[in-house]
Amino acid sequence: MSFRYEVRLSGEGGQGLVLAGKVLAEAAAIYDDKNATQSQSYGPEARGGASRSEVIISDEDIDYPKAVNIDLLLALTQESVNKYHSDLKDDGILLVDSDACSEIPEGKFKVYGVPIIQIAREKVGKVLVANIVALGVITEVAKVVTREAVEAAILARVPKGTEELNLSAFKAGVEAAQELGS
Amino acid sequence: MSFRYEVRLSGEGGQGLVLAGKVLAEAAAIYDDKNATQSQSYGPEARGGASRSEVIISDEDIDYPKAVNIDLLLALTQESVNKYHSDLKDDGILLVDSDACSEIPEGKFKVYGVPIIQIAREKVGKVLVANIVALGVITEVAKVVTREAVEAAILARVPKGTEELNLSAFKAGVEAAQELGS
Amino acid sequence: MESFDYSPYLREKKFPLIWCAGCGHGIVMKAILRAIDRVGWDRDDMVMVSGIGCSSRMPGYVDFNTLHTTHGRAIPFATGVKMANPDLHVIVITGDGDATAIGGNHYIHAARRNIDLTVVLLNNSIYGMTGGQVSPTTPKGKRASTAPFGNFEASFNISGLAEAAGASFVARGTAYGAVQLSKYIEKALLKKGLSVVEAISPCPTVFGRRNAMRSPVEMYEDIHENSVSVKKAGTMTADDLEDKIITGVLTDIEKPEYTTEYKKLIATLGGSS
Amino acid sequence: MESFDYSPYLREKKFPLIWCAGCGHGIVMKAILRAIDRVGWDRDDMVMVSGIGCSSRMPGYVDFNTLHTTHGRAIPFATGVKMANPDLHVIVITGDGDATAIGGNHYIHAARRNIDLTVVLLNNSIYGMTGGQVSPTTPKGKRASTAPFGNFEASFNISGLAEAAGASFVARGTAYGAVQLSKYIEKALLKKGLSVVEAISPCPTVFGRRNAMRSPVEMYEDIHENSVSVKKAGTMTADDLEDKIITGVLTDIEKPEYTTEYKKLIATLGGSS
Amino acid sequence: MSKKTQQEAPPVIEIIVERCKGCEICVEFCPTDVLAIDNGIAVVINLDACTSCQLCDLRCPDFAITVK
Amino acid sequence: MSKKTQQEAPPVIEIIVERCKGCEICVEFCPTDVLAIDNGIAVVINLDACTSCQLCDLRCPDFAITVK
Amino acid sequence: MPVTKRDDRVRVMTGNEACAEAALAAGLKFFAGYPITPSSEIAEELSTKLPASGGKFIQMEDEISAMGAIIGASLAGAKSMTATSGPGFSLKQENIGYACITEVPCVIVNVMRGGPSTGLPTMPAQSDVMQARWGTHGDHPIIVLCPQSVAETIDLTVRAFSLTEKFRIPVILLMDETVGHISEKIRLPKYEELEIYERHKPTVPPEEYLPYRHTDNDIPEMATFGSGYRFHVTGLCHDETGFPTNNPVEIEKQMLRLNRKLERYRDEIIEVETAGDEDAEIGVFAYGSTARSAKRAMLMAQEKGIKTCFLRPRTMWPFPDLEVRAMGEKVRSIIVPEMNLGQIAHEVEWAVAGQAEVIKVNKISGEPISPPEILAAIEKAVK
Amino acid sequence: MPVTKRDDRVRVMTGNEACAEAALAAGLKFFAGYPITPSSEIAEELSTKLPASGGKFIQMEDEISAMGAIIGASLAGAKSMTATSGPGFSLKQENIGYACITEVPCVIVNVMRGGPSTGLPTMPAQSDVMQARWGTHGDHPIIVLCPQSVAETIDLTVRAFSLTEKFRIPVILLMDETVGHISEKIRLPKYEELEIYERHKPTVPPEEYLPYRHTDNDIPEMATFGSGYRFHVTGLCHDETGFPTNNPVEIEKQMLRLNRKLERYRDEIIEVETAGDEDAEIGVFAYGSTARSAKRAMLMAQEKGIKTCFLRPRTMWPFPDLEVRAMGEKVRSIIVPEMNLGQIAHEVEWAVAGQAEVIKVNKISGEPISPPEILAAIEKAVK
Ligand SMILES: Cc1ncc(C[n+]2csc(CCOP(=O)(O)OP(=O)(O)O)c2C)c(N)n1
Ligand SMILES: Cc1ncc(C[n+]2csc(CCOP(=O)(O)OP(=O)(O)O)c2C)c(N)n1
Ligand code: SF4
Ligand code: SF4
Ligand code: SF4
Ligand code: SF4
Ligand code: SF4
Ligand code: SF4
Ligand SMILES: [Mg+2]
Ligand SMILES: [Mg+2]
Repeated sequence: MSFRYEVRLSGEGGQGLVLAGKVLAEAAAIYDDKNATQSQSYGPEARGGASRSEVIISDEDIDYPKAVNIDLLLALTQESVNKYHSDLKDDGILLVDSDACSEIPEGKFKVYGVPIIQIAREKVGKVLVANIVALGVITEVAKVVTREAVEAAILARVPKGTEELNLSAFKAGVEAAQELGS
Repeated sequence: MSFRYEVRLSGEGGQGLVLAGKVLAEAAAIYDDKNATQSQSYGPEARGGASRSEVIISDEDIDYPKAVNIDLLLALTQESVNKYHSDLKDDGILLVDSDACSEIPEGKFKVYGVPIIQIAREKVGKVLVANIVALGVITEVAKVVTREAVEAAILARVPKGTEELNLSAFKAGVEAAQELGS
Repeated sequence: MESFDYSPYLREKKFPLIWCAGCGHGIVMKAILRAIDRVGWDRDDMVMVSGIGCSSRMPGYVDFNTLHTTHGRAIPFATGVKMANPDLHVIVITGDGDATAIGGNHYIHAARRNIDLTVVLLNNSIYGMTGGQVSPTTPKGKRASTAPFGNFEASFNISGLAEAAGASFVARGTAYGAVQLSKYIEKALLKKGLSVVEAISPCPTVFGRRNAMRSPVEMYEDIHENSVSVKKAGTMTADDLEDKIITGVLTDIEKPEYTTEYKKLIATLGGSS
Repeated sequence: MESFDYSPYLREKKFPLIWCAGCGHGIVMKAILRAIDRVGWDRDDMVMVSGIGCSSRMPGYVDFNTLHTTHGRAIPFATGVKMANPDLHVIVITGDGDATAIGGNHYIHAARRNIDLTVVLLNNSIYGMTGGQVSPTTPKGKRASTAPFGNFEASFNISGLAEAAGASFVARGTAYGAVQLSKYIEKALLKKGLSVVEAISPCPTVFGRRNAMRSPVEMYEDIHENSVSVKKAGTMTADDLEDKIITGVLTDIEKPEYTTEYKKLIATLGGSS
Repeated sequence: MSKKTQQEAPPVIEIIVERCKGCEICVEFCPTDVLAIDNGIAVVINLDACTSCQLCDLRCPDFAITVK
Repeated sequence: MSKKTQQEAPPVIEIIVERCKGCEICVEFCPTDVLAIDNGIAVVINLDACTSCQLCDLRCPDFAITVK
Repeated sequence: MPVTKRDDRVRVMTGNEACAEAALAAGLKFFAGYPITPSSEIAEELSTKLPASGGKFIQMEDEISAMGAIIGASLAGAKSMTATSGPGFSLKQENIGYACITEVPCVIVNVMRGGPSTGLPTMPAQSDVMQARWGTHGDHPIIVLCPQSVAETIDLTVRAFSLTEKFRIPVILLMDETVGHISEKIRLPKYEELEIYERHKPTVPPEEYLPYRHTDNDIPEMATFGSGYRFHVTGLCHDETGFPTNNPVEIEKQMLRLNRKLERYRDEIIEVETAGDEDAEIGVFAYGSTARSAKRAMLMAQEKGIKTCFLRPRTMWPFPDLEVRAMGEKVRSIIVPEMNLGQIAHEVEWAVAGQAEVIKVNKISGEPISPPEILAAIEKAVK
Repeated sequence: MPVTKRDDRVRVMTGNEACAEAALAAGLKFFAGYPITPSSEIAEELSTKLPASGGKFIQMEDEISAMGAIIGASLAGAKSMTATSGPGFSLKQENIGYACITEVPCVIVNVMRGGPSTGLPTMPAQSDVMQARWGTHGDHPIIVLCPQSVAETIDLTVRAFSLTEKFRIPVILLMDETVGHISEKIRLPKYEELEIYERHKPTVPPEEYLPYRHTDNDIPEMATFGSGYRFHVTGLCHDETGFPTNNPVEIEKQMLRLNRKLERYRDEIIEVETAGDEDAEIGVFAYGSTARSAKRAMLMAQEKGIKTCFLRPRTMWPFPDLEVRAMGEKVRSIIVPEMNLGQIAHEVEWAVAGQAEVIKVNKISGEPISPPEILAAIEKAVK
C-alpha cells in the first residue's frame, strides 16, 4: 500500500500550530515533491487560533484529509496528550513538551519529551517561536521531510525580518531532537 | 346537475366593480342562503382598482371559483365587451353601458343596453354609484338574487351616511331594467 | 418660450404612465429630465436604478440604461453599477418606503461611503404601490391602512438622516415647486459624491383619500402652503416649523468620493482598470 | 471598600469567558452589571438580547433571560420581547458590526420608534469574531483583513446617527473609564425610550495587532489619552477633536415611548392586554 | 420674442388625450383659467387668455399637455 | 471603616487562576505596583502597597481578581 | 319584507381576512409584518383588531425584522404570527431557521404570488412549495399547511397555532393568491369550541429546568421570559442546557431530536383529503386553490365514466408519502396539476417510486388551472 | 544544499485561496461580500488582489447588498462574484432570484458550515444543497457546482464563470468548510491556456435589440450598460423587450425559456466523475469533501473483494438523474454519505425510482464522515 504519514499538532489556541502545520505541508509538497494536506479544527468561530492542526503527507493523492491513525502527535499541553494519544498508531510517536506534560499515558507508541517552550524562551529568546522549535524536533524524529525543505518552507512563510529568529528556532529544535539520540 | 350562475363585472379600475361583486356575493350568500364566491383580477400591483370582478352563485360548494362559462357579463367599457363577450354562454346575458359601448358583437346571448353611468350621474347625482346602479339592473335581469337581499347587502357594506344615496342608485337600476321589459 | 421637449428622453411607447391621476411622481420625473438635459449628459451614459414601489416604476419610462431592482435594494445595485464603470452617471429613484423602511441601511451606508450616486427620493409619506400602509415618513396622526387609528410612530427626517450618515449633498424640494426641485436635482447630479434630493410628491389615491384630501389639487395646495425655504426657516421658531416642509439645499460639503479613492488605490498598486 | 460582588448576576459555570486576554468586552460587561445592580431590578424581569459577534456572546454569561439571536437582528427580537411583555427590562448587547453594518436599519428604526430598549453597543472598530474585517466604525487609514491597504471608507459617528434617527438618550463611554461608563448605562436603563450607550471596547487580538498596538494595555492607554469629555469638547476646535473620543451623555430628551403609546391605544379601544 | 405682442400667433396648447387623466392640476394652477375638464379630459376653453407661462406643462404629471 | 488604619487587616486580593488570562491590565493600571505576571497569570507581589482602590478589579476583563 | 341575516356566523370574507380572524380566535397576541401584495390585508385587518383585543400589531421596517420580532414575542409568551409573500418570504428565511433550531413556536403566512423575484405580484402561483421546505440553510424541521378555500383557511390557521405550540416547530401557512383574495361564504366556528393547544410549560423548579431537555416525547417544555425561569436561547448548536456546545455527540443528539419530531408525530401532523372511486385507474393529486379545479375535474371525469380518485394534502410538509404511495399502488397514472413547473410532482414521483406514471399539469402564466385543463390530462392518460 | 522550488506553479493553498485565485484567472473584476466564517478568506484574498489587477473589491453592509451589487456590476460589464456561508446565503436568496429572472451572470460561493441558523460556524456540513436549488421563491433555473478538493476548486471556479456567462444562469459554487479551509498541494493551471467564456453580446443595432429575445438557442444576447444599448431590466415578469407584461402568453413563454435552458444544455452543464467496477453490486454516490472518504471507502471495499463503483457529481444541480439512474440499474444498493440528514439521498431515491436500494450515511455533528464509516455501510449492504 502507499505511503501515508499523519501528523497532529495539538496544544492551545495561539501557539501557532496552524502555521507550523502549513510549513510542514509546504515543505513536503513544494520542496520535497510529495503530496501533503493540512487542516485544522477551530473554536466556536474563526476568531481564536485553532487548537489542533493536522498534516497528512503521502506519495499519492490524499483522499480523506483528516488524521485517523496518527504517526506523530505533538502535544504542547497535558490536555492534548489526554485527549488525543489514543488516536496514535501502535508504532507512532508521541512528542510532548516535557515541562507541560507530566503524565504520559501507557501505549505502544514511542514517547519523546522535549522542553520545547523552554527552549523557545531560553535558547531562542521568544516563546512565540515554540511552534518552529517543535517543527525542528518533528523533522528530526519523523524523518518524512528533509531539513532543507522545512527551512525553505519556513523562509517562505515567516514575516520579513524574522527569518533568522525562526531559523535558529528550527535549529534549536533539530539539535534538541538529536540529543534525544534518535 | 347543480345550479351555478356566473357573473363577470368588467370595466375600468376605479369603477367600484370589486365592491359591487362583493355586495352581490353577500346578498346571495348571507341573505339568500345560497353559496357564493367573488374574485377579481388586478393590475400590476395591488394599488389600482381591479378591472374585473367575478361572482359565482350556486346552491352547492363552489369548486372552481373563476367564471368560465358566463351567465351574465356586465361591461362598462367597449374594451371589456370586446375582450370578454366570447366567454358568455349561449343563452347568457350581455349587459352593457349603452353610452360607452356602441359596437355589440354577434352572439347567441341576449343583449341589454342601459345607460348606467348616465343614470348614476343624472338620476342619482353621483357617477361614483354607477356600480350600484348596475347592481340594480343585474338583480332585475338575472333573477338569481332577491331585491331585498341585495338591498340588505348594500346597507351592510356602504359607508355610514351614504345609505340613502346607494339605495336610490339601486332603485334607479332596478327601474331602468324594468323599463327594458324583461 | 417653447415647452421643454421631453420626448428624446422618453420611451413613449410605454405611455400612458402607470401612475394615478394627479400623482406627483410624474412631475418629479419631469424635473429630473429637465435637470439631466441642462447637465447635458449622454443618454448612453445614464443609468437609472430603482427599487420597488410606484415611484420605482419611473425607469421604465425613460430612455436610459434602466434597472428596476428589488424592494429597498436600488442603492446596492447602483453601487455595483457605479463601481464596475465609474464613468456612468447613476441616478437612484426610490420611495420613502423603499429607501427608508426596508432600504434604510443601504441609504445610510451609501451616504457614509460617499459614493457618487444621485438619489432622488420620492416621498409621499405612504406605501403607494401596496395600497396605503404606513411608512417611516407618515406624519404622526395621519391614517394609513395599517395605522387605522392614526399613526403614532415618530417619522424620520430623512434628509437629516442622510446628513448624519455622511452624504455630501442633501436637498429637499416638492412636486409643487417643480422648477426649484429641478435645480436641486441638477446640483445633485453635478455633485461628486452621494447626493440626496428628497422630493415631496403627493399620493392622492391612497394617502390623500384616507386623510380627507379629496382631490390632487388640494394636496398640491397643501404643500404650497406648508413649504418654507431653508433661508426663511432659519428665522422661524421650532414650533412654527412644525409640520412645515423646509425646502432648499440643506447640505453641500466636499468630501473624498468613493470611486475616486478606489481609482487612486488601483493606481498606487499599479493595477489598470 | 468591598469589591463589587458580581456573582449573583453570573453564570459562573460558563466561565472562563470566551473573550481574548485583554478584550474590553469583559470590562463593559462588568459596568453593565454594576449599573443593573444600582437600579435594583429583579433578574427575572431582565432580558438580555444580542446579535452575533464577540460582544454578542455576553448574554451567555449573565443570569437573566438571555437571547443570542442572528447577526444584526438583536433589536428586532428585543422589540418583539418588549412589545409582548412591556414589564420586562430589555437590554440589547451588540457590536459595531452587528448594530451598524448588517443591523444598521434596525438601529435607526428603533431610535425612530423610541421603543424602551437599552442598547449597549460595544464598539471595537472591527469585526472581532470573524477575524478582523473592516467595520463601519474602523477609522480611516487603519488596517483590517479586508482593508489591507488601510481603510479608505469614512466611518459612522454611530452616536450621531442614533440622535438623528430619534433616540431619546445617547451616551458614549469607554472600557478604560469603566466607572463613568457604568453611570451612563444606569441612566440609559432608567430612561423610558430608546437609549444607546456606545462603549469603546478595545480588541487587542485582531485590531490591535494589525495596527501596531502590541499589547492590550497599550490600547487602553490610547483610549485614555484620546478621551475628551463632552463638556471639554465644547471648548475645542473641530481639528483638535479629530480622532478624539468624546465621552459623556450626548443626548437626553423626553419623547413619547412606543409601548406606552401602544398601551394607551389599547386602553382607548377597550382591549385588555 | 418672448414678449407677447398683438401680432404674434396665439400659443398652441396641445393635449394628448390618451395620456390625460383629468387630474385637474393644469386647470387649477393655470393663472388665467385657460383650461377646463370635459368628460374627464383637459380641454382649452379660453386660449386667448393664455400667457404661455407653461405652468400647466410644468405640473402635468402625465406629460399630456404642452404649450408652444 | 473605609479609612485605612494601621490596625486594619491588609486587603485580601483574590485571583482566580482559571479565569486569569495574563493580560497585564491589572498589573499596569495598579497605581502602587502591587501585582505582576508570573507564568502568564497575575500574582500579588507587594500586598502591603495595596490601597484597596479596586482599579484592578474594575478593569479586569475576566472577573479574575477581587479585592476585599 | 326586510331581510335579516339568518345565521350570525355566516360571513362572506376573503382568505386573508379569514386568516386574521382565525388567528385571533386561536389566541394570537402579537403580529409583526411588512406590507406585500397579496398578503397585506392580513396585516391591515390585524392592525385594527389586535389592539382592540389587547394584542399588539407592529409594522416593522422589513420582513427580516418582522420575523425576528415574532420570535422574540413568542419567547415572551405571546402567540405570534407574521404574513408575507414570495420576496418577503425569501428574506425571512434566515430567521425562520433560527426559530427552527431554537424551537420557538410561530406561524408564518406566505400568500403565494408568481415568482421568482418581483415576478407577478397580483397573480396566483404555487411556486414556493419547495422553498417552504428548504428555504433556510441547514437541516431543519418545518410544518407547512395548504388551505384550498376561505373556510379551510380558518381551520388551518387555528391548526397552525396548535401545531406550532404543541411541537415547537415553526408552521408555515402556505396560501395562494386565489385563496387569499377570493371572497367566499363561510360559517365561522364557535370560538369557545375550538380546540386550542397551549404551550407546554415547565413544572420543575427553575434551577432544574433544562430548556432543551431530551424528554420522552422529544418536545422540551418551554418556559416564558419573565416567568422566573432564566434560560438561554441561541442559534448556535446547543446542548440540553441551551448553551452552545462543540461536542459532536451533544450536537447530533439535539439535531436528531429536533428533526425526529416530524417523523414521530407524522400521523398527527399530516392531514389529507381523499375522494373518488375505490377502484380508480387515474388519481389526481392537488393542493391549494388548484385542488378545487382538480376535484371538479375528477367529477367531470367520473361523469364520463373514467374511474378517478383524488388526494389532497392539507399538510404539505412533512410530505404525505405513504398516502401518495398508496394511491400510486392503486392507480395507473397520477395527475399533478400545480401552478409551478412541477415542484410537488417531483415529490409524488419520489413517493410512488415508479409504481404509477406521474403526469404533470403546469401553468406559470399567472392564471389558475381550470377543470377542463385537468380533465384533458385525465382523458389523455386513460387513452 | 539550498532547496529551490522545483515547479513554479506548485502551491500549497486552501480551497478559499484557490477560489479567489481562480476567480481572478477567470477574469473576475468585481467582488462584493460580507465577512462570514468559513468563507471570509475569499474576500480577504480579493481585497488585496483585485485592486492590484485593476478590479474592485467592496465589503458591503450586509449580504443582501453584496448580492445586489454584483448584479449591478455584472450589468455594467464586470465578471462578478460574492462569497458567503449559510446565514448569508439565506439572506442573499431574494436577490439570487432577481439574477435568475433577469438572467444576469454571476457567481455565488457558499462555503457550507453546520446549520440551521448560526449552527456550527467553524465546522463542515453539506446541509445547504437543497437550499441551493430551492432557496429563493418561484420557479427558477440555477446551476450548482460542488468541488471536492482545492485543485478542483480551481477548475470549478473557472467553470462557474464560464457557465454563468454562457447561459446567463447564476452559478453557485457550493464548497464545504473542509474544502474551504484545507491546505493542499495543487498545480496552478496556465492561465493563458484556460478556456474562458466571454458573454455573448448583441450585434444588431441598438434600436433592434431585444434583451430577452426568444433566440434559437434560448439564450438572449446580453448588452452592457453604457455600451449604447439602452435597455430595461426588471424583476417583474417581462416580455422579449424586457418590459413588464401581464400577458399570460408572454409570461409563460419567457418563464419556460428561462427554465428550459437547464434541460436543453443539461449535458454540457452536468459533469460527473465515475470510478470502480463495471460489474459492481454496490454503488457509492457522494460529493464535496465527503466524496474523498467515499472513494477511499470504495477502494477499501474493493480490497475486501466487494465489487463497488463510485459516482460523484461535480455538478449538483441540475441533478445528474440519468447517471444516477444508470447506476441504479446496475447495482443492488447505493450508499449516499452526506454531512446532512439525507438531502441528496432523496434525489437519488427519486432518480433510481425503486431500481436500487438507497442507503443513507448521515452525520450532522460537525465532524466529517470517515472512510471506515462508509465502508461499514457498504459491508452491511452486501450482507
Ligand atoms: C421584499 C419586498 N417586500 C415588500 C414588497 C411590497 N412592496 C412593494 S412596493 C412597497 C412600498 C413602496 O412604497 P414607497 O417606496 O414609498 O413607494 P411608493 O409606492 O409610495 O411610491 C412594498 C412594501 C416587495 N415588493 N418586496
Ligand atoms: C448573516 C450573517 N452574516 C455574517 C455573519 C458572520 N459574523 C459573525 S460576527 C460578525 C461581525 C461581528 O462584529 P461586531 O458586531 O463588531 O462584534 P465583535 O466581534 O467585534 O465584538 C460577522 C460578520 C453571521 N454570523 N451572520
Ligand atoms: S397609489 Fe399614490 S403613489 Fe401610487 S401612483 Fe397612485 S397616487 Fe401615485
Ligand atoms: S477577537 Fe477582539 S473582540 Fe473578539 S474576543 Fe478577541 S479581543 Fe475581544
Ligand atoms: S394636468 Fe395633465 S393629466 Fe392632469 S388634467 Fe391637465 S393635462 Fe390632464
Ligand atoms: S401656459 Fe400658463 S396660461 Fe397657458 S394654459 Fe398653461 S398654465 Fe394657463
Ligand atoms: S486583569 Fe484580570 S485577566 Fe488580566 S492579568 Fe489581571 S487578573 Fe489576569
Ligand atoms: S486594589 Fe488598587 S492598589 Fe490594590 S492591587 Fe488593586 S489596583 Fe493595586
Ligand atoms: Mg411612498
Ligand atoms: Mg466589533
